[in-house]
Amino acid sequence: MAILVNKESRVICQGITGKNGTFHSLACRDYGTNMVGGVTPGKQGEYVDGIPVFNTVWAAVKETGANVSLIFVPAAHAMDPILEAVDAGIEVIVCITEGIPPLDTACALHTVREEGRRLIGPNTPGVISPPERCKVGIMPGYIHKPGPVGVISRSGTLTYEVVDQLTKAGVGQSTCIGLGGDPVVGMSFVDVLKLFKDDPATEAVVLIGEIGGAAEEQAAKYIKQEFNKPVVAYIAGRLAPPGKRMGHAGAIISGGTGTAQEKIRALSEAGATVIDNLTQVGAVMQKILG
Amino acid sequence: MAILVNKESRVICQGITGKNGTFHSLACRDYGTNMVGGVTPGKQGEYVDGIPVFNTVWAAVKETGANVSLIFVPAAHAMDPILEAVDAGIEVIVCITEGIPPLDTACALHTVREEGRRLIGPNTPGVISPPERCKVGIMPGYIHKPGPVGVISRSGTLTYEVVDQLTKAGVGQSTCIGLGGDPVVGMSFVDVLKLFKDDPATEAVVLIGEIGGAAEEQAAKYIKQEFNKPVVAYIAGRLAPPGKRMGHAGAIISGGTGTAQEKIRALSEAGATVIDNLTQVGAVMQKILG
Amino acid sequence: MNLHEYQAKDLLAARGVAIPRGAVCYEPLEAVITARHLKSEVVVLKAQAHSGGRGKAGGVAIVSREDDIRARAAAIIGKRLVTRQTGAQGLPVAAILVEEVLPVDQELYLGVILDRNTARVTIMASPAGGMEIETLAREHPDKIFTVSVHPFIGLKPYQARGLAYRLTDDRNIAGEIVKVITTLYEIFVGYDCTLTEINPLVITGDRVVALDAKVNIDDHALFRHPEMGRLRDRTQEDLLELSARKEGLSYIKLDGNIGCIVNGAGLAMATLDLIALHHGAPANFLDVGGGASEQAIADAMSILLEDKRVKAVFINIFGGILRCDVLARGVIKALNRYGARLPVIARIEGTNIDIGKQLFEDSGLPIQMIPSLDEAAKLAVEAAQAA
Amino acid sequence: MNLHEYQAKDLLAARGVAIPRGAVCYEPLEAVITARHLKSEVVVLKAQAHSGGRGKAGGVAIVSREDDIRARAAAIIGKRLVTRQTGAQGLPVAAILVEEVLPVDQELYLGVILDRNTARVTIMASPAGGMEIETLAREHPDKIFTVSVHPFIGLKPYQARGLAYRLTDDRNIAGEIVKVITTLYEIFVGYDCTLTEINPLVITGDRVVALDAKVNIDDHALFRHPEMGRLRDRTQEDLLELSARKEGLSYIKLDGNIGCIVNGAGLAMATLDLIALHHGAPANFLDVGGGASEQAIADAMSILLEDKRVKAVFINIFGGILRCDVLARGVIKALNRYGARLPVIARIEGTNIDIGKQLFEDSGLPIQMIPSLDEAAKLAVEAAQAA
Repeated sequence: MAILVNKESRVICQGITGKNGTFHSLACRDYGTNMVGGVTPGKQGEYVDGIPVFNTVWAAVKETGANVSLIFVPAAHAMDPILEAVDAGIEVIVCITEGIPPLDTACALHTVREEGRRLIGPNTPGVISPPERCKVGIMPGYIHKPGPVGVISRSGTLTYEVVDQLTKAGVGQSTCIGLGGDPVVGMSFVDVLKLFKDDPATEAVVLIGEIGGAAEEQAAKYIKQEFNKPVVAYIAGRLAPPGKRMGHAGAIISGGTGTAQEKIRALSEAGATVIDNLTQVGAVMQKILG
Repeated sequence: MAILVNKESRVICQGITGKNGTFHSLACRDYGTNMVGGVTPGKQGEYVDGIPVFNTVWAAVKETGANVSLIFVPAAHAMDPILEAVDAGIEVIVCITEGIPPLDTACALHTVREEGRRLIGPNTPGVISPPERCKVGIMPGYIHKPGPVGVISRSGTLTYEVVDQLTKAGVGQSTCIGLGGDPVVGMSFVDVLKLFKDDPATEAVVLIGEIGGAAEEQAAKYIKQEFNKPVVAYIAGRLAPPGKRMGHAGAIISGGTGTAQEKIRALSEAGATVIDNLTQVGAVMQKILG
Repeated sequence: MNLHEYQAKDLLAARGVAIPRGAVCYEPLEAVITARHLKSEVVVLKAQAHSGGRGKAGGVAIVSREDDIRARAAAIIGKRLVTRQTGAQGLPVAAILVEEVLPVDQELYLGVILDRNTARVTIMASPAGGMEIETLAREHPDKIFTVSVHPFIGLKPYQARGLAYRLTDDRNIAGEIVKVITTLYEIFVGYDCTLTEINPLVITGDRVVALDAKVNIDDHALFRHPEMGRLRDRTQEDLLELSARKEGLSYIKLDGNIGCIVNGAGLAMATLDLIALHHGAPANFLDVGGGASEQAIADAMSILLEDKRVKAVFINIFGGILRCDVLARGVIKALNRYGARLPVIARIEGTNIDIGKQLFEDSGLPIQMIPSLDEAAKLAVEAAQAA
Repeated sequence: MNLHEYQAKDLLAARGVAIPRGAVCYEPLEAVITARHLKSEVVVLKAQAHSGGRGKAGGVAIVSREDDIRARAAAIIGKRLVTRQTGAQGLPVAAILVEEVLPVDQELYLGVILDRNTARVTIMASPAGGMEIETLAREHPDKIFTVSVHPFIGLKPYQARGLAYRLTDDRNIAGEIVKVITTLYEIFVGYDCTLTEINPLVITGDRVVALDAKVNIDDHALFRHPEMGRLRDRTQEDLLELSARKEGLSYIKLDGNIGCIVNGAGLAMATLDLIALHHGAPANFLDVGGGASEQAIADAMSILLEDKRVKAVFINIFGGILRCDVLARGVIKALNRYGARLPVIARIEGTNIDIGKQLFEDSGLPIQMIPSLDEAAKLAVEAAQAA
């Protein structure tokens, strides 16, 4: 078992005929993902290396039974495909697009939540479950290895770094999720922790946070009150100056809140093992799992 | 017991300092209604014959524990007070105002339903429960009499006519509800029938329909499938020409649907006693109740 | 309130929807000149009147270059158009729309309404345009596709796209249809319409063109669209209905001879039904409303008394907000002015009933007060038949 | 992107919100003339720079008619303003806003933000204006009132009214505040802001006036507000940061001497932290992003090589979308252009790692490749200290 996606997932790609859409749809399929279709208006009847293209998500769902969607569309129009996916009944929506205006994300997210669906991202590498050979995202599949550790992160390459350490230390992963680097994203640390809690395939969790917002503090509160598996945490951005946006739209310290120090304190108090040196995450987790 | 309102209801009036608001707030109180306050922005601290006025529904609810609101505000701005009432936690909203643009009502109704509240109207005489001495509306209280018959209607004076007949025939009423004469209204026949079904105080129901829409047909379907108490029905508008709006914004036959004949057939087939002659409703109900 | 076809098309064209080339013409000669300028082998002359079924009623003529366009136009302009919707007296036609005739590859249907059940704006589209939506709904319900618009979110591009790709597989045509759907929706919500419709929307080559259009606006929302109010064509409405509306009354002319005054639309409809049940024929529907003043009642009464067809007046009032004394004063005022030439049967009940009765009795006018509604209706029918 | 106070006030004033009379002045003499025209006993001179805390840093001067306004203005215009937010080098001040000083009955706070938790626009109001919202939140959390706006419904009048009546009991003042709240919200959503704020909004007699205003716009949404992009004042931004942004890079200058190139914001932040852990000091944050081209990498490298403070370069790349061979080519290109005057420590991993390594080796450039991230960081710190 895995959370969010698994080998039964029927995945489509919205924007499949674009350069990124095509490249990553095929990369996902190569990894093992059950890519059942793609959507590009006006291209119904075409195929992308054997993957059928539909005009609408509605048509794709009807013909393929899709329940997961990977979205690659320009930031200026990204709200519409998210709403289309929800309307067509897609359960898990992974939005890779970066640079979506946050008010658009907020609108789309309202509908996603109202309809009880899951949005991962935007501005995320996506989600991957190595034991299920299912990857819905843009992460390099080969660095992953099946195993018992869940990984949650707000960042892309930082996640790869940690996953690589885990794999090299012989520690595999159950599911790895990038929440996305924007100020407003779909799933939060707490949302994912709740899933990991009930996931028998996950024995421990790596939580990779960063400055900005209060998502890590909320995770700490949840870990303290409800979470029952070991958590190793790392928070990026201790050197960040207040008021400067550190690349990610979300990574900004404002008005003395959202600092790395606050997040580290909250997680430590919640019982998480907080690592100062990023390069030690793999080793520490290896030790914890014994 | 009664449905929707009862002697425990704590009622406020939005627009209480206006002419109609004042007149009917006092008339409701005279009938026995527990009028706990009113709302007119900028008039907090004033009193309308002893009823305290608040700036906002929020303040009124906080100070009085109100759970029912009677709305008298101009049609051009009626969406806002409905949403305000919902936001402040009011459970039953009675909107008397007529002439609200239907798209505004549709918007407000969406929020009312989303939040699980009840909207009666707009363009309704309101609701009255004689056994509870609770009247939230503009109907003449004195024609009513406590008893076992529930009355549901899309029309105002037509309801009074029927209630008057019932009372003169010695048949009292449990609760009488005007759904409102607009094309889009809050509660439907079916919504109210569901409440009457579970209401031990109601033994039989008078349903007063009219041309336009399909609410009576839906009521017929519900009566056939689920409703277990005698229903006496009357449908107004058999002479109405297609395409002409008969006073009520809702009363228009369009495209061959919404005719009185269709509604009468549906209700008869559902087992309701459909009366041709309006003036016989009281007598027929008297007979049914034996 | 309804717009004329040419007004509806103007709204569409101003927002970029293609319509046939053409112009509205008020004189036959204008039609001739317009037809010549169009440089089209065939042109269509369409009567501008607020009714469906214009074609079957002779209101639409397809004429070729060789035809006597002036005579064909003169046969429509200035005449009354009688369709199955207008009643025997028909509607005056002051103008015709003269348009090019386009080759048609496919006829589509697009319509926007407010669905009462869901309380949502609903967009209907069909690849089988040209026939009326009611016919379509009856005969080909599987060929009508709909999307329901969230009241706060509004129409999203994917919804319009979803409909467009049910009508065509062509990407460019679909893109054009998306624009038309979006425009039709925007007009609907922008002007608080009860209906916006393009039927047919035709595919002609690589273009989509609105061959006919309907825009009906909700009277209750006209206050926020004064520019639309100015498009109202009063010649298309009954004069009595117009003057009643000016007084805040709701009046509809019917074919009978019993003038009715009632308060409340439901009770008014029920009163007509009751008269019919006693084999009488009402001359009108007239709802004086809840808050009518003495003057409004007098005006309502005057409308009946001025109507030559009316042989008896039936007053049915259940006083609630409207008090019976106010009613009585208004009735007496009108009767005193016009003279009591007709039998008046009154059944009044409710608020201040005693004062109302007393006022009638004291007036010395020949008003018959009957407490039973059924009896009163019967008597009104008899009085009208006796006259 | 931030607007200047005067630009923010212009947006408010154009929508009917009252602001003090005054004008923006670029020369001391202009300030003197403006002050005279204002016919106010006392005027205020406010440095226009993108920083809070201008008052405490000497950027705001209240001057009376008798003062030497020209000298006071000259002390601000053309100087650099150093506040606790700007860092030691401060920000250039090209202009001052010269305004009348109004009698103040009460200072209020109004602010609009996007709440990350609820993903809703949230409006904050407080009767205790004048102090910063963070101070207010810490010291008087009970004096901040908020409403959360439904993303599709938008701000409704009752919500603005609800806030206004928490600030005042006066009906007219409340009405004015409702207008200001509505305007501030409309600017926020209309221009995709990250913050709109009026602090303080003052009650003066029967009016409410915005004494200060902040409007910050989300860079990600500037594409749909080109007219706002034109208001950007590039003098308020670091030159290197600006040129990096032009290349699609995300660069922030820091105070140390180790130049960093990383892909991904999270890994870039973590790299800075790692350097600090080894007692080094990074000269910058530089995220080349996921899809950087060879040229973008060369540009990023050039930015570091041109920075005189940089004593060593640390490259930390985890190739995903960005391939290690592309990276290597870009780095080599820049080093060949600028000469290899600095030690370069590279830790590369991920996609096409072997080609990347080979390219570095073949280049003959003195690039030290260290597989262990921890070791590499340590070495970079040592190299910078040795230089």
